[in-house]
Amino acid sequence: SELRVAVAANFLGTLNQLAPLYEAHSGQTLLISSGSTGRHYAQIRNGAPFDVFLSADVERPQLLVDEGLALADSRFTYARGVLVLWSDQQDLPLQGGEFLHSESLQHLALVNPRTAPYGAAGVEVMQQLGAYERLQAGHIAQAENLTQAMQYITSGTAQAGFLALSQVIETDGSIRGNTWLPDVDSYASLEQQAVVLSASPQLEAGQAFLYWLKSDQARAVIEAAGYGF
Amino acid sequence: MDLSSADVMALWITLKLALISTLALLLLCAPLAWWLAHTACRAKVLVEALVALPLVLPPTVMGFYLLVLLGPRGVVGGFLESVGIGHLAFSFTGLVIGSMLFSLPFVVQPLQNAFATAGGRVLEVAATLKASPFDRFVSIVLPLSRRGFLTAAVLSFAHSLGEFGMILMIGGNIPGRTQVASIAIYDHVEAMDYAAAHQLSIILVGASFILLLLVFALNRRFKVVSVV
Amino acid sequence: MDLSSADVMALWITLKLALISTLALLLLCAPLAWWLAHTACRAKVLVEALVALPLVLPPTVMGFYLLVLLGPRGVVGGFLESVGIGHLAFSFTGLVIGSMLFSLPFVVQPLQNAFATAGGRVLEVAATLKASPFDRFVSIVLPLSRRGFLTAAVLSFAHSLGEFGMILMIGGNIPGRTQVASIAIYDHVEAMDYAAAHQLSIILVGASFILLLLVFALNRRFKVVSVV
Amino acid sequence: MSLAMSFQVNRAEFQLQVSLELPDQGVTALFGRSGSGKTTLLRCIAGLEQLPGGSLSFQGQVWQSADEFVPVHLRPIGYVFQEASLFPHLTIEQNLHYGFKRIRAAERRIGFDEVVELLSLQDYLTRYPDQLSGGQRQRVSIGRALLTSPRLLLMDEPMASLDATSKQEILPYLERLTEELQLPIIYVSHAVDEVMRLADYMVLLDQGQVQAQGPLQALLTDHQLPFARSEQAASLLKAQLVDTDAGDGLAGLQLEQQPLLISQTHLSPGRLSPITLGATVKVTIMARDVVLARQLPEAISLLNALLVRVVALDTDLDKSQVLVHLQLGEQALMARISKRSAGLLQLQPGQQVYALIKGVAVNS
Amino acid sequence: MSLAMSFQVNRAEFQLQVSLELPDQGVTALFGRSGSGKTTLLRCIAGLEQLPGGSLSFQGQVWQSADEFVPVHLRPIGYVFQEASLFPHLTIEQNLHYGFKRIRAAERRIGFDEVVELLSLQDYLTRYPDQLSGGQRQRVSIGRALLTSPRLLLMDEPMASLDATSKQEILPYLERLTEELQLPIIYVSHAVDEVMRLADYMVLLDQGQVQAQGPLQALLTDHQLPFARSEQAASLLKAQLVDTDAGDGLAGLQLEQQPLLISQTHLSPGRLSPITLGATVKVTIMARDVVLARQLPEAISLLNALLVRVVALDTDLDKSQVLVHLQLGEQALMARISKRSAGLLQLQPGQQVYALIKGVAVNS
Ligand SMILES: Nc1ncnc2c1ncn2[C@@H]1O[C@H](COP(=O)(O)OP(=O)(O)OP(=O)(O)O)[C@@H](O)[C@H]1O
Ligand SMILES: Nc1ncnc2c1ncn2[C@@H]1O[C@H](COP(=O)(O)OP(=O)(O)OP(=O)(O)O)[C@@H](O)[C@H]1O
Ligand code: MOO
Ligand SMILES: [Mg+2]
Ligand SMILES: [Mg+2]
Repeated sequence: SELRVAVAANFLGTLNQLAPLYEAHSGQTLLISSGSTGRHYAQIRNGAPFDVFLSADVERPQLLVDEGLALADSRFTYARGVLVLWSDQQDLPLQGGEFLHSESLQHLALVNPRTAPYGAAGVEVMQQLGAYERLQAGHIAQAENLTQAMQYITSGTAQAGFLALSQVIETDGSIRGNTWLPDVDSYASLEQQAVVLSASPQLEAGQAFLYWLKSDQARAVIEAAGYGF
Repeated sequence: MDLSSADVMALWITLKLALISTLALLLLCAPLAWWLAHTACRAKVLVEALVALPLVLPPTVMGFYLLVLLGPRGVVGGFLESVGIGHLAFSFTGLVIGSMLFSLPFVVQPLQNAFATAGGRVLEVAATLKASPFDRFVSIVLPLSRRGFLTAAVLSFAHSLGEFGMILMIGGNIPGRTQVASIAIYDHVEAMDYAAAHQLSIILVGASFILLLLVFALNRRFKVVSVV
Repeated sequence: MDLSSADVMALWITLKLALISTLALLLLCAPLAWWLAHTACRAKVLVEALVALPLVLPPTVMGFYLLVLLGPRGVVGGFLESVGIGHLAFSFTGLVIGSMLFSLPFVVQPLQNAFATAGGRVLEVAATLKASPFDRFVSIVLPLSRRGFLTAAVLSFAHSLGEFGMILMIGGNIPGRTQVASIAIYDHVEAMDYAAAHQLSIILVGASFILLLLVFALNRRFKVVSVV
Repeated sequence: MSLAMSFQVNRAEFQLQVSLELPDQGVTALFGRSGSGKTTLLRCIAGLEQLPGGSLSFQGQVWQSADEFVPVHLRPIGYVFQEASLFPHLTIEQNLHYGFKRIRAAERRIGFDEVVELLSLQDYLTRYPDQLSGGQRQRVSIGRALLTSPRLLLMDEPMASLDATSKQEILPYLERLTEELQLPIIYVSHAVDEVMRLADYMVLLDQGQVQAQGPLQALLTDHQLPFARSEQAASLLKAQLVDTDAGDGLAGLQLEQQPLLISQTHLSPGRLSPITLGATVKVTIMARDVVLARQLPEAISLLNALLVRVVALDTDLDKSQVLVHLQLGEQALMARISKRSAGLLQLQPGQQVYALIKGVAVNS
Repeated sequence: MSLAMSFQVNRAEFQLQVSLELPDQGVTALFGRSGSGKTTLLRCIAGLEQLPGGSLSFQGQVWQSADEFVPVHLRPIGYVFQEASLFPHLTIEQNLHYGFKRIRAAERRIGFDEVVELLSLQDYLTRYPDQLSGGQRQRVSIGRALLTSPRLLLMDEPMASLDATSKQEILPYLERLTEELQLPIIYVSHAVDEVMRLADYMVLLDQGQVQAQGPLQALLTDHQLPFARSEQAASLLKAQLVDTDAGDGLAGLQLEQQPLLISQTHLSPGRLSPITLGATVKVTIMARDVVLARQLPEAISLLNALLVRVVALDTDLDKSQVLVHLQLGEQALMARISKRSAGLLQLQPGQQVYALIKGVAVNS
């Protein structure tokens, strides 16, 4: 039997690592549909055939619960994102956000703060550093998701950008490129929550998967992928 | 090359979707295009403008509206559900409908242009040679409109291959059911599996290129005709 | 209606982008389409297939490859940077180039079809009436290809309005510079601000509809001509 | 008479108003100046102009009436358009086959190979229309129409771009078709010689109105009409064949009890079987080929001399010429001579004179 | 002689191989069966077929040679195509203006209104081509070509769909143009009467080869060629005008010291100024209009009698006819008579006979 999982794009890579483990554990395969959280939310409201939703934020799962589309008691934080300021150019002074004040900063990659929590977090950090005002006027390249933000940087078009730690961490735990990790308390928590959807014909299986996500086996993988809890 | 089975499946769904929606569009739009090419009705202008509209909205947004319409709470989806057929969102049928709607202008306009020039005297001649209206359409209009059909088919087919915003929205990116190659590529990119993304892109582009080459080469072998 | 100033700006950029890229495409593709319509060269088939290819890949993926190409580290962008022009990513010029590339098949194919039927005897007649090749093109081919140009312009314009996957990638969605209406609508949907999404969609669709109506109505007033 | 029609077409600056009953056999010539409505009338008959108020019936079958309209493709007509209008995407063979294969085999009265040979199209069958000359295209379009084995053939200047030799090959075939297959033809032409040769009946159109209609013979000699007054004026007479071989390649006819010699080659060009003795032969004598004499001249190369009576003299043709209407038994003959000669001969109505006709000037 | 050309065209089953020097004045008729290459040759002259190995020069200017090719639009030609080929998106007025406005005003030798009036196009100026009849379209296409004030006019069966009256209006105008504007015309036509009337020079094409060329007069009487042998055979003679009014609407000519009366109306149709006394007049006499007699008959409506000498008899035309070649002073005349008459008259070469010609049969 298959469990149909809608997952936020930023967690897709991690979930792909988890899937075989869970299959070995439960004998159940995961049918993974990745995408933006906003889109998944709209689709679930319109009858999308998913059992479980791994959102990129807290808001959408909460809304689904409020609308009776998700089981209230299934909602929990499966991962907490970590924001990084990142560049593939080693010589940029990223530490302490110094580069954000630099005149040589042309374009800074950022996910759309209106739709993505990482974007909002990045804005918070910039505001605290007093750099947002200046950068907002034409220096911020807004991506629709984290992958695009990273592509802006790797193509060399944006010199640096705010990304998720999960994007730049290697399998051995080392961090690629030039990174600055802002203090996790300097921005609103990047909690990512999961819910079981009420329309699912296999509620127990969904709950079992979410329960497994809290296991040490799963948490080790999630942590290695650059998330906290 | 070691394509994952999901990728192979995605390629297959893509091909099926592009073929079915292109064929269905050609069949459905031919009468519409013929009417547009020959009517003197004033409403024609309205229809012409309407046909082009699906292009104006971003695919995902169009997809969103379609989703609302075809989903279980939508007017269409709700009705279909109530008569026991089931709503159309997240189904292959829904994909086909979305894809067709979106490629509508690419089919109607070239056909309309072709029909507008393929008419005239030769049709009258054919009538005097005992060809019924349908026979005339098949034996005269179709061959003389070959290039129009070719353009319509190529644009619609290629667009169905590449379009994913709308398909993602009403299809739901369900592997094996509604996950098409373009979404699979997108997913690989999202998962930063660039190798898989490049590989699938190359296959999609390569296969399309060969297909297009064949189609155009075949077309070359026909007589180029202008109605003198 | 209380559109945010960002939305107004986005609409304005969208309009500018669609107009400029459509005009530029019509100008650039006319010679190409003419060549395709009249050459007996075998390479023609190759070019025809190539022209249709931009449609095959998902726009975001195409956009990614283009970004890599046009960005400062890319072959094209790097070269332009080195000669002091600056790379093209995240600039309006880059948007125009991306948009043009993506609408290429919508312009080339209808024009090619129109040119293929608008040639022939009347061009020879025009030559005997002292019209130079360019003069013949302007005075005979253009008017006889009117419908082809109309189709090319409508498809390209409408597609430029709605496309956003590629534009996002190479434009960087920089408000006031490269943020177009389609991305703005998309953002509203993603942000669950459906009211704003509806409003902007209605404006975009409504304005486009009126524009298309005008264009088609104007077209109706011309004489419908088939080369007898 | 059973091709009855009545049509009214209103165009910007042109009205066609026609009510006609035409014979449903033989060739009816449609004659008239450019723009007089010939093509428009043919289109109405074919059903290509669907206009209210018209009516048309052919051999008792209603093709158009207030509440009926047989569509073009169900009418058993063949139509040779004024422009060849071949199908550009089909080869010549396919063009010819187009109508042919849409007819049930049992209804085919005209054979494919026969038409191809007659119109000398063998060499072009695999070509496309744009690889033919103007005249070749026109021949194909004639063949294409014939191959539907129509019961009524409409031809709009079918020979306009053909040379004399081609015409000489095709005209006799058309004559044969009308006779052997009882195929009536409505034939638009500007060439008087073609019309005289082919037609039995004539309709004269002028600005959309029927100016005159009737048997060719009557119209050609009617001095109200332009024919008799033109340089092409001719008389049509009926004679009996009495001697198929009168020596020197001549054949002997009997015309109103008087002998008339004509060339044997003129007797039955293209006909399958030679005309039998005693058969009626149609003879065209151009007015300008008739010489009048008060007495029979000798040692002159004018083979035929017919005794005729002067009926009237038409003197207002031209400053220098007169048209002399003559009576030959029951039939009418015209002579176009110079005013000077008329004066010298002191021609008067009632007078008996000899009409001298060159043997070679007789057309059958 | 200064329209010199040499062309070679190779098509699937057709080769045109032509090397010609044509006069650069007057009308040159291009004659030949359907498919003989007339249109192909005109296209070569116009520059519409750009093929290697050809050469062409007109009045000393090279239009085509091994290393030069003047493109069509830079050649001062007018071309009337075999099909009218009007611009479908332009009104008749715009069609006519198309070439006209592309010519500098100083170079315009033919006026807009003049052409419109002559071709009776006033009523159609605001219409579109698909609203005209076939003949009307053809007239527009003639006008359109004329309005570029060409220095060489190429006409491909320009009158094929015109009625006799329209032809009678247009032909004299063309004659006038050749004379007054020194405009040479190359004229393709199947109508022998048109050619005889208009042409000074003739080229006979057969299967892409020049079968004969020369002054019209010489070709028409050359008994190697099909003309002399056809029913349309005619002789062209030169005579002097000696009396503009000989009474009865006649004019008197002097032909090789013998008098010849012709109708005044035939003398100068369409010409601006009447021919002056003593001028040379071109006279066409059809062979079938010549009657031979051993002695002068009396009281007969044959106005002209010319004393001629029999040169030769052509007996292999036809079973019943002979062509008699006659000598009239320095010029040649032909008579087509029946074999029977030739026998009765016992015609022999060297013999003197009277050639009787109807006054009305003389064309100038
Ligand atoms: N594109 C072509 N390919 C092959 N053969 C051709 C092509 N065009 C013309 N021909 C052939 O060339 C020959 C000459 O054609 P052309 O048009 O010059 O004839 P024409 O003398 O003008 O005849 P017509 O009096 O019928 O117009 C014809 O036999 C024709 O079939
Ligand atoms: N679509 C149209 N609109 C207006 N007038 C038209 C239209 N078609 C034809 N006419 C006019 O109708 C008249 C008759 O045309 P028709 O074609 O019947 O003439 P026709 O006798 O065949 O002449 P031709 O010998 O030149 O072919 C012409 O004066 C023409 O200008
Ligand atoms: O036009 Mo799209 O939404 O980028 O596939
Ligand atoms: Mg006509
Ligand atoms: Mg020709």
